[in-house]
Order: sequence, then structure tokens, then C-alpha cells
Amino acid sequence: MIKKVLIFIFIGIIGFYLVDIFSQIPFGEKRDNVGDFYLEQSVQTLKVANSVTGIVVNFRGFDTLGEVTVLFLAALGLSSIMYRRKKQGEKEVRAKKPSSRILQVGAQIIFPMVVVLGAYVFIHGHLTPGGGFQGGAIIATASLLMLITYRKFKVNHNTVSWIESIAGVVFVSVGMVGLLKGMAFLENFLDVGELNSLLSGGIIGIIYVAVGFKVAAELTGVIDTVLLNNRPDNNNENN
Amino acid sequence: MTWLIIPIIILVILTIGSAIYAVVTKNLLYAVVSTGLISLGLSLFFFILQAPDVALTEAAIGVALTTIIFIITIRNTTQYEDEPKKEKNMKGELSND
Amino acid sequence: MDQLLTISFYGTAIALILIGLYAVLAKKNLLKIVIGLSIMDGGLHLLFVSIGYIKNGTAPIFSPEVLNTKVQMVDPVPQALVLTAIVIGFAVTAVALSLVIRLYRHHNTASIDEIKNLRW
Amino acid sequence: MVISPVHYIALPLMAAFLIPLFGKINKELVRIIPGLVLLYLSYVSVTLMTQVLNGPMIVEIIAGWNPPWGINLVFSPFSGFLVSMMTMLGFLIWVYTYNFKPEVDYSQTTKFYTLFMMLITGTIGIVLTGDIFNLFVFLEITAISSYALTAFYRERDGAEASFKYILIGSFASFFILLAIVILYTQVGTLNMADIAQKMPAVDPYIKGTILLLFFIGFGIEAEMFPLNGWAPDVYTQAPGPIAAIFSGMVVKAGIYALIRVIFTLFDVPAVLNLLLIMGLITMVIAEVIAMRQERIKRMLAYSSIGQMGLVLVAFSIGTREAIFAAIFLMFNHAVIKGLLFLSATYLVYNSKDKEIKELDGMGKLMPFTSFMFALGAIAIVGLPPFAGFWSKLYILIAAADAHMIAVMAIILVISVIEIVYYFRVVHRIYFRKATSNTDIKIPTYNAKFTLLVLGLIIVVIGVYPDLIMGIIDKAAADLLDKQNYIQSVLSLR
Repeated sequence: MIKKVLIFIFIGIIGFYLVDIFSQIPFGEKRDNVGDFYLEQSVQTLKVANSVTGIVVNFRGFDTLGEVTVLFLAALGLSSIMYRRKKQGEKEVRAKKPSSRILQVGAQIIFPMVVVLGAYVFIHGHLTPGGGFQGGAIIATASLLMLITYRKFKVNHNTVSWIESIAGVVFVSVGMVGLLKGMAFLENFLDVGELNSLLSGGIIGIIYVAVGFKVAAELTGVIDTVLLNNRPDNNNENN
Repeated sequence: MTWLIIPIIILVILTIGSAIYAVVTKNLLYAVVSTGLISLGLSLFFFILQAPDVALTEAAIGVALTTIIFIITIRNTTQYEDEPKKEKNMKGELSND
Repeated sequence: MDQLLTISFYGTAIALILIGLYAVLAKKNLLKIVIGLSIMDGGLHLLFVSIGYIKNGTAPIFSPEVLNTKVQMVDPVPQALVLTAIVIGFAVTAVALSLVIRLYRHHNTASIDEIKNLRW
Repeated sequence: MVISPVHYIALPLMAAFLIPLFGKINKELVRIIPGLVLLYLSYVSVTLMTQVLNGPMIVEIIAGWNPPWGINLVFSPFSGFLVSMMTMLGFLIWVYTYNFKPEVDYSQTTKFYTLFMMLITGTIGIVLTGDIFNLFVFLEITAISSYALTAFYRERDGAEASFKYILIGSFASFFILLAIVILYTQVGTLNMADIAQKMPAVDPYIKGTILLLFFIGFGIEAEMFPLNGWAPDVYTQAPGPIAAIFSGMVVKAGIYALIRVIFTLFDVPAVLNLLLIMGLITMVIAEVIAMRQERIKRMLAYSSIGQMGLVLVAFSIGTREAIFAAIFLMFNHAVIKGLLFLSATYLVYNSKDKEIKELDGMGKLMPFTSFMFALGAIAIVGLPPFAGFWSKLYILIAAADAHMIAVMAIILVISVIEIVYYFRVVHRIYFRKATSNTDIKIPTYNAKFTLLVLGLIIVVIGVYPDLIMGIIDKAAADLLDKQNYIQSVLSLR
């Protein structure tokens, strides 16, 4: 009981401070900050219509590299944590009941559409809302749909890890080309093209497509790892 | 933004309501679905705040993927919050993993 | 009117943070704790996007329609940062959930009170 | 290609993405590549360090946008010194891990080495970056690899320790992100030099809140009391070499972030008093608890927390001598605690509970490892003529110069406590008869090499402290020279 009271006091203090601080920060007001520079430069120099993409991939591209790495490490850590050494003759067990016919037919129709949508989202990341992360997540949802509909659908880990590796290497290499040319890491070295055309933004397109593939592969890997372990575990195991 | 005031208020109620429900309910599956609803609410909030990129990300990652991973976890573990500890497993042996 | 909007955005965000905080601190179930963490994160993300909003601003996308008109755009920086934060939050949630599964396998329970090989 | 600080991040990332593919060519490559990367980074460190010591600090711009718009890496004497320490120690620990547990199968080995390398990269990133949000991203890279590595062994309670760490670590990142949110509304920039420049104009109340949030967030990573509940369990449950990395690098990166924020970003001198009090409390409580520990790694973990408290105390005195002593102690602690963890890991290699009483008589069974442990124990309590002596001496001198007699007295009392509990272990190793019949594991040759090198560093620095004192002196001067930092970064405009 005392613990509950303490918790409420703690939450009260934090809440009071939060309200107090944010009552001094007006909502909806224009502030003087670096955002203006980004808005200006993303049109003038980078020729990127979606300036959020411009920030994510170019101005603060290093963050994105780190972010992709976080996801990569999460996928890796997840499979390390969930790892179980396979016993002799043990097969991967999934639920035996097949899913309903409606789901199967529906999945067949929806799957390609969702994949195309995802690809569209990350290819047009510099023109419309969206980009590598969103597109990759959408594609991962599509593979999730296949995983839960078809019990026999298997994610080919080899392919996934190839896609993941190559996409990651493309991202870093594109950055390194800048270094090799005597410019900064991740600096744009391509022609930026016309604003609001598909081939604009220089390296932004390449990086976002790579990020899209990588995120899709990583998230698919995460879901597959968790799903594969979806079985009762009554074995003694010491490894 | 004036005409948005009523949808915004509905959204506020929806989001905070599902947050409270997610914390209060004993059934973890309901809690997870409410968490998905919070993400949906947040995604609409982001849209209203003129952040379509964030809205899309929150919709794809928060609503879909997080919820799915939570549900898989629940299927692997337990559905009720106060479920007592199962001492022995089906084979009658203590699992020591 | 403005007051109401302020309250609804900042207020929702702070409310979510506090509700999540309560779940993390008071709940005994591992899954509830992870849910609390993700609610807290959600509130923080909303707070972050809210501070970048500018009244009557448009989304920071220079589509052909707005290109040559002088419109006020909202601050794109918080949006870009929140994008990163959401993905990181997802990664942490996924790792935490995998730990919950492993702990459940090991101890056959998801309650903190029962899992006490190490002192909490 | 010209050597530049960005190699520290780009090459390990490239290697991490490529490791699965290399594994298809030859499975041994999975273990070798991280070592090669760390070896190359050590070479980069030496090159850059000689440059920095004889010239201005290196500011590396990323994506071609000058600060404050782009992200930049700052290789100053202070950050450079820590990074060099981390890469070299990382390489030595890699040598040690090679063939550490050969029975772990291929799939797990791949993950272990990738996470191992990324853990080091994350800490290097925290130290190098000049952008506050980028620091947050690197903190998360470090954190996620730590979570996964803590739970690496299935037969231990790693999952529990890791979950605890995730809980507390999420609070840390929550507070840091919240601080960044408020900070951004006030100064409108994320570049650390630009923040430092604009900070005086911020309302003091809000400034205090932001600082407090950063203090809590980085305090968790720096094992400050009472936010260090995760540390002992994580150190105990993680694989031995990883515990050495935690105490040698992860905590150091947390302290670096805390110190950088307090000294460079903010102009609030009052926070040093808070830091002093927190440091003293951390030190006293941790050392007292360490005395009561039954398990060797837990004892080392609490000792590590105590030493971090001492580092914070030294930083909080705030004079140049004190900061010099603090950086010296950070270096010594990384090396000595690394040696202690690495040797203790082999001393209790096959034991299940890893208790201190199982060490009875190890001096005869494992003479080399025991000797190295004893060397580390003598060095860390600060007995001459080893490295730990000098750092403790300089802290005491700095405290005396600042007229902090009470602090001096507490440090001396704490040293006595340290002597008691370390010598209890050494006594058991050398003067008790072996009772337990656990089968011992003789270290592999590469592990012996690492222990030997670390031991030699301790002895050499103990005898010739001048070898390293010049560099540390420049590092301390760099940390205090805030204007130089701001100008070096912002002059690129």
C-alpha cells in the first residue's frame, strides 16, 4: 500500500513538472530554429520535395545509419535471445490447423498489392510522405500476412540475410564514396535533378531504397524469429 | 484547425481512454489491442499535426508490427495478468530451461 | 480555443506518459510493464511532434501546388527525429518481449514477484 | 583514403553488415573480422592522436553540412584519448574472447562477435559525436547490444538481469529524449557546440530541469546511485569478457556523456555540488556493499560502481588537477578492472555459483591467472608502485588543494575498505588449501596474452606515469576549455 502511495506521489511530481515546463512552451508558435534552414536548403540544394526525407537521409543521415543499425542489432539480439539448439530429429513445429479458405484467397490477392504499395512508398520517399522505414514496415506486414496464412510458408533465411547485408553495405558504401571523392561521409555526389521528379535528390533515392530493403528484411526476420518459437516448450535443455 | 476541434476531442478521449483501459484490464490481449488503438490515435494526431511521415511510420510500426509481436508473445506466455505460477509442466517435470 | 488545442495535444501526451509510467512502476506483470513502456514512448513522441507544430502550417512537403506560394510550413526537424525514435522504440520493445518469452519459459510465470533469482 | 574519425563508425558498421556473408566463405572469418576491424581502429587512434596532440582538434563533418546543421564528430584530446583507450582495450578483449567458449555453435558465435563489435562501436560513437540526438542514437546502439549480450548464456539468469537493464535503460533513454525535446524548444538546435553557445540565454528554471533530466538519464548509464540497480546483476550474468567491456567502456561512455553535458553544454556551476554528493554516496554505499558480497563478479561489480563514484567526485571538484586525476582514474580503472574481470572469469570458469570461497588455493592450481588477479587487486586499491596509486594520489592532492578535507578523509576510509575486501580474496587464493574439486580451466594462450599485456600496462604506468600523463593533461585542459570547443566546431561555418 505504501508502495502505491509512493508511486502516485512520484507520478504526481513528474506530472507537475511536465505541466509546469510545457505551460511555458507555447503551442503552435513559430520558433527560431534550424528547421528553416533545412526547409530552404532541401528545395534549393537537394531538390527534395519532402523535406523530412531530406533531413532523415541527408542532413541527419548519420542518425539514420545508426537507426538502421539499431534495427539490425535488435533482429540479431532477438534471434540470439530466442536461440535454441535444435535437438536431433526435431522439426519446426507450427500450428497444424490450416487457416480458412477466405483468408488464403484474400492473402493471395492482398499480398502483391501490399508489396507494391511498400515499394511505392520507399521509392517515392523524397516526393510524398513515407520512405524506407515506412515502406520496409509495410512489406514486412505483407510477409507477416503470408506467415500467418500459410503454415508452410517459410522465410528463406539465406535470402533475408543476403538482402540485409547487401542493403546495409550499399548504404555505408554510398557514404564512403563521398569520403573517397574527398567530400564528407554521406555527402551527395550525384546530380540532384529537378524538384518533384522521380530522379531527384541525388543519393537520397539510393539510400532510401537500400533502407527500405534492409528494414523489410530485418522486420521480417524479427517476426519470423518470434513466430518460429511459437510452441510450448517443455524440454529440459542446458546448452 | 478550428473545424477539427470536435474530432480532436474525440481522439483525445479515444487515446487516453484506451491507455487507461490498457493499464487497468486484466486480460492482456485486450490490453495489447488497446495499445494498438493508442497507436492508431497517435497516428491520427500526427496527421492533424501536419506530420504525414510520422503518421505513416506510427501506423505501420506502432499499429501493425508492435501489436503483432505483442500478440505472438501473449500466445507464447499467458493471457491473464494475475495468472498464478504453474509449478510443473505437462510432463510433470520442473522445467529448468 | 488555442488553450483547448494546447491542452488537447500537450495534455494527451503528458497523460499518456503518466499512465505509462504508472503501468511500469505499479504493475507486476512483465507484459504490462512492456506495454507501459510503449505507452510512455508514444506520449513522448506526440509531445515531440507537438512542439514542432506551427499554427496554420502545412506539412513540410514542397509539392507542386505549394512550391511557389509563400506558405508557412511546420518544423520538419522534430518529425525527422520522431521517425528515428519510433523505430528505436520498436527495436527495444521487440528485444524486451523476447526476454519476456524466455523468462516465461524458464520460470513458467510472467510476474515479477515470482522471478526473483536476482534481487529486484 | 585519408584517415578520419568517421572510420570509427563506418568500418565496424560495414563489417557488421558483411559478417554473415563472410561466414559463408569461411566460418572462421566471423571471429577474425571484428579483431581486424578493431586492430585497424587502434591504428587510426594512434595516427589521429598524434595529430591532435600536436595541433588543433579534428572536427569531422558528416553529409557535407557545416555545424550546426549537419552532424559532426569531434576528435579532441579528451574524446580522442577515451576512444583510443576503448579501441585498444577492445582489441585486447577480442584477443581474449577468441576461442573463449569453443563449444558455442556457429550461429551464436556470429551473433556474439557482431554484437561485441557493435557494443564497442556504440560507445565510441557516444564519445565522438558532437550532436545531442546522435548521441542518443549511439546510446541506443550500445544499449541494445548490451541487452542482447547480457542474456547471451541460457543457463544463467541473464534474461532476468537483461530485463532489469531494459527497464532501467528505457527510463534513461526516456529522460534523455525528454530533455532533448525541451532543449530543442529552447535553443532550436541539436549541435552540442551551438547549444553551449546559446545556453546562457535560456530561462534558468527550464535550464535546471533539462540538466536534471540529462543528469538522471546519463547517471543511469554511469552507474550513479540510486540508479545503478542494473549493474551488479548485468555484470554477474553477462559473459566474462562482456563484463570487462561494460566496466571498461560502456560506463566510461556514460560518464563521458554526463561530464560533457555538465561541463560543455551547461553553465550551471551549482550542479557540481550535486555531482559531488551523488558521487560520495555512490562510492560509500557501493564499497560497503561490495565488502559483503559472496560472489566474485558481484564484488567486482560493486567495486566498479564505487570507483565510478570516485571518478564523479574527482570531476566534481572541478579544478584542472582534479579533472586530470579523474581522467587518469578512468583510464586506470578500465585497464585494471578489465584485468580483474578477465582473470576472475577464468578463475571461476567452470563453477556454477562463482562464489569467492571456491577460489581457495587457486594460487597453486592456476598460478598465472591468480598472479594476474592479485596484481589487479593490488593496483586497484591504490598501492604503489602500480597504476592505481597515481590516480588516487592525484585525486587526494586535488581534494587537498580545494580544501575538501572531509572528501579526502572519506576517500581514505574507502581505500581501507577496498583493501579489506580485495585482500580477503587474495588471501583465499594464496593462503588457503584447495577444498573444492571443481575442475579448473587453464586459460588459452591468447587469453594469457591479453592478461599479460594488461598486467604490463599496469606495471609500466605505475613505474613511469609520465608516459601517459602528458596526454591526460591535454585531455583535462581540453575538457575545461569550453570556448575552444565551441569555436572549433562552429568556425567551420
